[in-house]
Amino acid sequence: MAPHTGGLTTGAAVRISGLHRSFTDDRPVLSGLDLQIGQGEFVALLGRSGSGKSTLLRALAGLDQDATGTGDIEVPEQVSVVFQDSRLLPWQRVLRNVVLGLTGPGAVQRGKDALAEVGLAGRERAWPRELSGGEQQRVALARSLVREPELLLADEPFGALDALTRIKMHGLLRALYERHRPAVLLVTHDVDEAIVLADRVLVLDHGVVKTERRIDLDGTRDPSDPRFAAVRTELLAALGLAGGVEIKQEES
Amino acid sequence: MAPHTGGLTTGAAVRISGLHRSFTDDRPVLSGLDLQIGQGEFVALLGRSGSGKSTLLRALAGLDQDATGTGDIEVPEQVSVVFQDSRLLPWQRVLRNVVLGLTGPGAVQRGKDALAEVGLAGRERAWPRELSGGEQQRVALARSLVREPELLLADEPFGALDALTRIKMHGLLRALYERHRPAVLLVTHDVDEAIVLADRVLVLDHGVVKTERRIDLDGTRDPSDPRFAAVRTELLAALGLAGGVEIKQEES
Amino acid sequence: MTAVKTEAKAVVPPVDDEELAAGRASRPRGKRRLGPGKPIPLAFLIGPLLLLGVWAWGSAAGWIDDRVLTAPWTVVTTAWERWESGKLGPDLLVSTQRFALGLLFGVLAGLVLALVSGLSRWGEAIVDGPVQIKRSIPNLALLPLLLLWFGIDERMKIITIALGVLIPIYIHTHNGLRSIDGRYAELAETLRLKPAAFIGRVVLPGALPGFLLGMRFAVTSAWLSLVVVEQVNATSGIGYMMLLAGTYGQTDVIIVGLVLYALLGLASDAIVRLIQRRALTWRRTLED
Amino acid sequence: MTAVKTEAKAVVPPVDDEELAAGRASRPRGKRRLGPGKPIPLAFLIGPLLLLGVWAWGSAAGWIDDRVLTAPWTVVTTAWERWESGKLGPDLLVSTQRFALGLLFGVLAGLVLALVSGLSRWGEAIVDGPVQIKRSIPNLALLPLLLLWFGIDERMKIITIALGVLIPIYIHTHNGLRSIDGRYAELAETLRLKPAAFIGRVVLPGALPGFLLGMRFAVTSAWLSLVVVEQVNATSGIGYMMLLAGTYGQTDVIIVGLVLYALLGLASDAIVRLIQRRALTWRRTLED
Amino acid sequence: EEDGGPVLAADADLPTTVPEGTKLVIGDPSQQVAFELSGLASLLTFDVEWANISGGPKSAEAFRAKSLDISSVADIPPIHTNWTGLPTKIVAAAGRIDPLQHPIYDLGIAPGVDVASLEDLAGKRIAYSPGQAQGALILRVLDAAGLTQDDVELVELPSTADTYSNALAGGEVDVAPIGGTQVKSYVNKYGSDGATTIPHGLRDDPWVLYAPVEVLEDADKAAAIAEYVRLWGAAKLWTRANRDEWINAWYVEHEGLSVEDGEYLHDREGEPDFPENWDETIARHQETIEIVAEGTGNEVLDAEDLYDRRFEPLVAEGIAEYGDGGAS
Ligand SMILES: Nc1ncnc2c1ncn2[C@@H]1O[C@H](COP(=O)(O)OP(=O)(O)OP(=O)(O)O)[C@@H](O)[C@H]1O
Ligand SMILES: Nc1ncnc2c1ncn2[C@@H]1O[C@H](COP(=O)(O)OP(=O)(O)OP(=O)(O)O)[C@@H](O)[C@H]1O
Ligand SMILES: [Mg+2]
Ligand SMILES: [Mg+2]
Repeated sequence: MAPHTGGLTTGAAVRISGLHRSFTDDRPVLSGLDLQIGQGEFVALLGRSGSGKSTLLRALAGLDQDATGTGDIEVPEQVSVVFQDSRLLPWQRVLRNVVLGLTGPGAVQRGKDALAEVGLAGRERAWPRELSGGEQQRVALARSLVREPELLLADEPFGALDALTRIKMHGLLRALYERHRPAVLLVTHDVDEAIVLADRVLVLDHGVVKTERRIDLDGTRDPSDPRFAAVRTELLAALGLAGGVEIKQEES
Repeated sequence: MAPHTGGLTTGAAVRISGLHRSFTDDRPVLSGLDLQIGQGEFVALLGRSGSGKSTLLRALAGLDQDATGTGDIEVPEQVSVVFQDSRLLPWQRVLRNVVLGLTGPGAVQRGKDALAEVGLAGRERAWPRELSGGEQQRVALARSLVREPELLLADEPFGALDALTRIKMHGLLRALYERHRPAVLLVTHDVDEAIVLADRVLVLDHGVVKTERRIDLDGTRDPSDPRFAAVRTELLAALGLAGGVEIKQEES
Repeated sequence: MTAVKTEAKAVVPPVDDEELAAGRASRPRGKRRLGPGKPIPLAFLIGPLLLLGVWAWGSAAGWIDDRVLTAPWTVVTTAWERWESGKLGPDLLVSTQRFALGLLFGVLAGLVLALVSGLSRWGEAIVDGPVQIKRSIPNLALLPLLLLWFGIDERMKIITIALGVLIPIYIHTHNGLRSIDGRYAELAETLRLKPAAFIGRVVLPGALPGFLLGMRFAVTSAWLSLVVVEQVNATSGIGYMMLLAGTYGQTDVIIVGLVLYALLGLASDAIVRLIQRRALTWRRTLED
Repeated sequence: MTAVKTEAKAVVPPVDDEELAAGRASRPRGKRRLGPGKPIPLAFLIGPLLLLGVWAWGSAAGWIDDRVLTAPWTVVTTAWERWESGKLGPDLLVSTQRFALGLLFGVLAGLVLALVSGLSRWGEAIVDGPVQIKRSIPNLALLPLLLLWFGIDERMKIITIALGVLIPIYIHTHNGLRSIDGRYAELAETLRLKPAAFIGRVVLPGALPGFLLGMRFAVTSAWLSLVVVEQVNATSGIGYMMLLAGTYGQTDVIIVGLVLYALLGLASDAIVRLIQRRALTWRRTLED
Repeated sequence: EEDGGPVLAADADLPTTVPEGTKLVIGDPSQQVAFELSGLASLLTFDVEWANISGGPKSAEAFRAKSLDISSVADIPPIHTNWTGLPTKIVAAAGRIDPLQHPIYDLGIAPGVDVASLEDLAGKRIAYSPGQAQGALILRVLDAAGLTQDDVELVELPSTADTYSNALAGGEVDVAPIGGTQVKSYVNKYGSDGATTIPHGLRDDPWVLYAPVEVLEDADKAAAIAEYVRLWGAAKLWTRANRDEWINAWYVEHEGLSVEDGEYLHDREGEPDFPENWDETIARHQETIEIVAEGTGNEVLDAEDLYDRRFEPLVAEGIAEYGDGGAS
């Protein structure tokens, strides 16, 4: 059950073994999950809604005081989290939210640059509530871009973005990744996104990593590439969609 | 610029003409938007993040007191809104959130049924904060399912759902639609979703409806159908993605 | 590196120490670094006990003058004597009755006014000013007017207490109500909630945290009002007891009264905080 | 159906009326059905003016006994006489100084205690109980002890006012702090905020609404404390003026004092509310 | 207020019968107990409602609120009520036999302060509560010592609870008037530190019943007051004659003191004196008025106007009829 990364990276950045987590007595959310993420490895996590992806991320970030459970977790010191809700402090303006906790003379400039990168130049002094859903999400992204974590945990960071913006943000995330080479655990619902971005894709199901798929497409990852399509079909099947995306409109 | 629906439906459920809206002096969000939605028509709205989709929906729902602007809006009396944030009352348990404002003996049962339909049977007594992101979104969906609006405004109601759950929810929305035939305005970032569900797809850009596409695929709408792909390519182009979904991974 | 086992059942053994140097850390489950952290059991007793300790120690060591601040044991004896002789019990009972009635009416009136003023700008225009004025003027100075309007008997006492209670309830509920996130009002509007449902499902639960904070002030204010109202034509009650002890200079009885006030205040406050904790389970805050 | 033009510039003419019967409606922009609605300009004056009206009318018509509630014009005359004779001005000035100093120290102490007690369970265990006890005990009964500890001069007066101010500031800030959404603490933790940054960026701004509500109580409490402290070794101040008038039964001077209190209270409260509105622009609530 | 009776002119004779249904609210707590114990209460033919209100400020407030008809106070409050637009008149006056031996107040002297006689007050810090009886006493003491307010330092301080004892013991003031049990407890507590008391040597015994003129203008109430005043002295005498019963009922039961303190206070009070002729009383009152008027900057009243002499003979009549034996 427990997948182990091979020798791709020099050491493991994240090690989880035998992780159990539950909120209520009857139904565990994570039940004996084992996982290793190599240093500098980019892992995408898929899974049904409610399957425990956020729970796993929160456990890695040490934020699961609501839950009970056992298991060993090792993570690097510097962890950065992009929450599923964008979680901007409502009482701080956008720029302040981005540079929150950063010190040093360059902090503000770095924050401005990051905002510009996510397409929000000029909105530095807006309040979070004045932003559209996607803009808020991008601020949250900018907040993680200005940091240099050893582990980046991102919980559906692109969920509220349109296709073009999303692709731009993919680029930004890859750039950040290339720059510092953190280990990344990215939760997403978009299978294509997972395949395009990650080195390895995991599917969480019934509290454990049910499926694991190393993405060994070379260079350009083109969704129209048949190998890409094959991986997609495989992952969709793991998610419970036998024949890929299909819907009978008049069925109901 | 201003598209008018043809004689497909007997009358217009929504009429918007010359809608201007802006939050700050310099940059209008909507600038002279015209739109008609026929009774019983299902319209999908695409647009870049921050293009004003939510602003338009809020104007239709009468919730734009923050904005200034001019223009005429006509909407039916019974409007139901699925907000971009799922907007559950944190102090009401899930079931109470679903049946909020419903009266009559059957209300609670209808609420339970709706929760079961969105896959949350047994979670009636959970607090909203105890739900995962996707679960919260489904509760918000359930809340609109138990109502019988003449106009349904849905702002990215499926954004936080995985592929399989999303397809199930599509089915539920279609079922609701078939049952009462409300006019629907659905904001989404997923072009395929728009094509699968809607009678007509609009693309909002620079404050007006820039592109409008009637979906005349018959019966089953299969993404692998070449005509489907053609529509998709057309819409993606309108969204600024020239060659469909494409990303050079090593580009950055 | 020491892998912290979050509980005994951990499956994988701890890893070697070198990795610790590599800057890695393992996180125990849910240990908060910021924020107040886990509640200490019976913490609410520590402060008062500490105070009691200082008092007792100071009295015993002699640097608290017994003639000004009677020693705790003397206070206990005095209280016990008064209780035995049947003086304290009735005083307490009478005061508690006044407290309860005043609290009841004050809370009801405060709530109604807060709703009227919170939900309508005209209501606010009319109600808010007078309430602010009431709370700006000293109760003691108001007494003559209250005497005039409500006489010198029980009714006047209960009204005066209720007026004192009304203030924090009104202000806090009004403030809580007006602080409700506008998005929930939008929701209520799109769901076409009837005003009654809006009040019952959105306004009252949303203002509940504010109201409960108001209750914390209301209960102490109700006890404190006794000091003023029981100066007038009272023949029992702890306020009267203190007044009497004051005129005769019975320091020990005054301190008994103060301790009684402290206990009653602490107890009422604790009850409200308990209700607070129960009623606000839907929140996850720094408190939890 | 009448299409409501949301402003004059509307482009499309109204549509015919038949569609109205079909159950459709056009919505004017941003008109709220639920909630308090748009603010009325100068609304805060309406209530006090109404009160003044009733008072004036009652006095003129004779059903308010002039010996109990002096007529407004008499109050104005009395106030003017006292002002002219140079009595009121210095009283006000002295009181305002005491108010300002007491407020300053009280707010600072309350804030520090609230932070200590809000951010550490041990701090809370030690600080919270004594503060609750302080607020349960009548100020007047505490006077002998304060006298003893701080003497009878200016210092004691300012400390007493500060002690009164400390209470609402402490309770509200503590409550506001503990009510901060736990998600923001989580965020702060993952961002590895230093304690100072956590306090400065998360805790203080998050507790600001609570603190400001506390300030509303603090300012009135500071004015009211004057009634008690200016009984001791004071020869000026509005509390002293009221005390003297009270023992002599000078109704008109008492009413001048009450009106003064009302005005000072209203004004201070209005200032805090203005700050509230300014400082909390980041919120969108039912208020807006 | 309920309907009043017929108007009674200030110089008209007092009615002799009290009509059915007349009600009087009396603020005289210790006399209430005396009336009830002695059985004199049963002789009252009107509806009596006892209010636990006494002392100047509280009774004046209640008069203004029309919640009280008659109250028992020292000689200062009637002066203040008349100064502040609440006309009242005294309907009964009492004093003490041998008043200098049985003062209400003594002057408490702080430990270490050297004051043996009134002359030594010069330059001292003296607690002064304007408007209260203690305040007036200080003004009279200064007058008697030939000092003015400028010769001493008056520290304004309310005489609530044991504030004065504490202020003395804490060295905040040098001299303060203290009364009743406070004298005893002050010396007991701080005598070892050097705390002393000295007599002020003035008469502070005047004790009166007073009522608003408005009430006295109501013929029915005036009749009821006359009836009460008639029994007032007899009730007081009863308390002297029934020492133990009185101490127990009043000091111990009602006021919550120890028997010892009750005895101390009872004995300190001395025997009451009910002058049959008020001339001397009024003359002394006039002196007091003049001193207080000077100290507070008020106009001088004519003491004669403060008294309603129609009631002058009533107390003596009652005592003649009932002695100190109560109603039995
Ligand atoms: N605080 C909580 N109390 C009780 N149950 C909880 C709590 N938090 C999460 N859960 C439950 O645990 C399960 C896993 O939640 P989690 O948030 O990890 O799901 P997820 O995989 O992130 O789903 P989504 O894709 O919808 O965000 C869900 O069924 C959720 O209802
Ligand atoms: N209250 C506000 N104050 C100021 N600007 C606002 C406010 N609300 C929205 N805006 C701005 O108006 C523009 C349109 O916002 P809107 O929410 O309509 O975008 P959207 O199309 O829904 O985007 P998304 O897909 O990201 O949700 C954005 O640039 C946003 O920043
Ligand atoms: Mg999640
Ligand atoms: Mg939007």
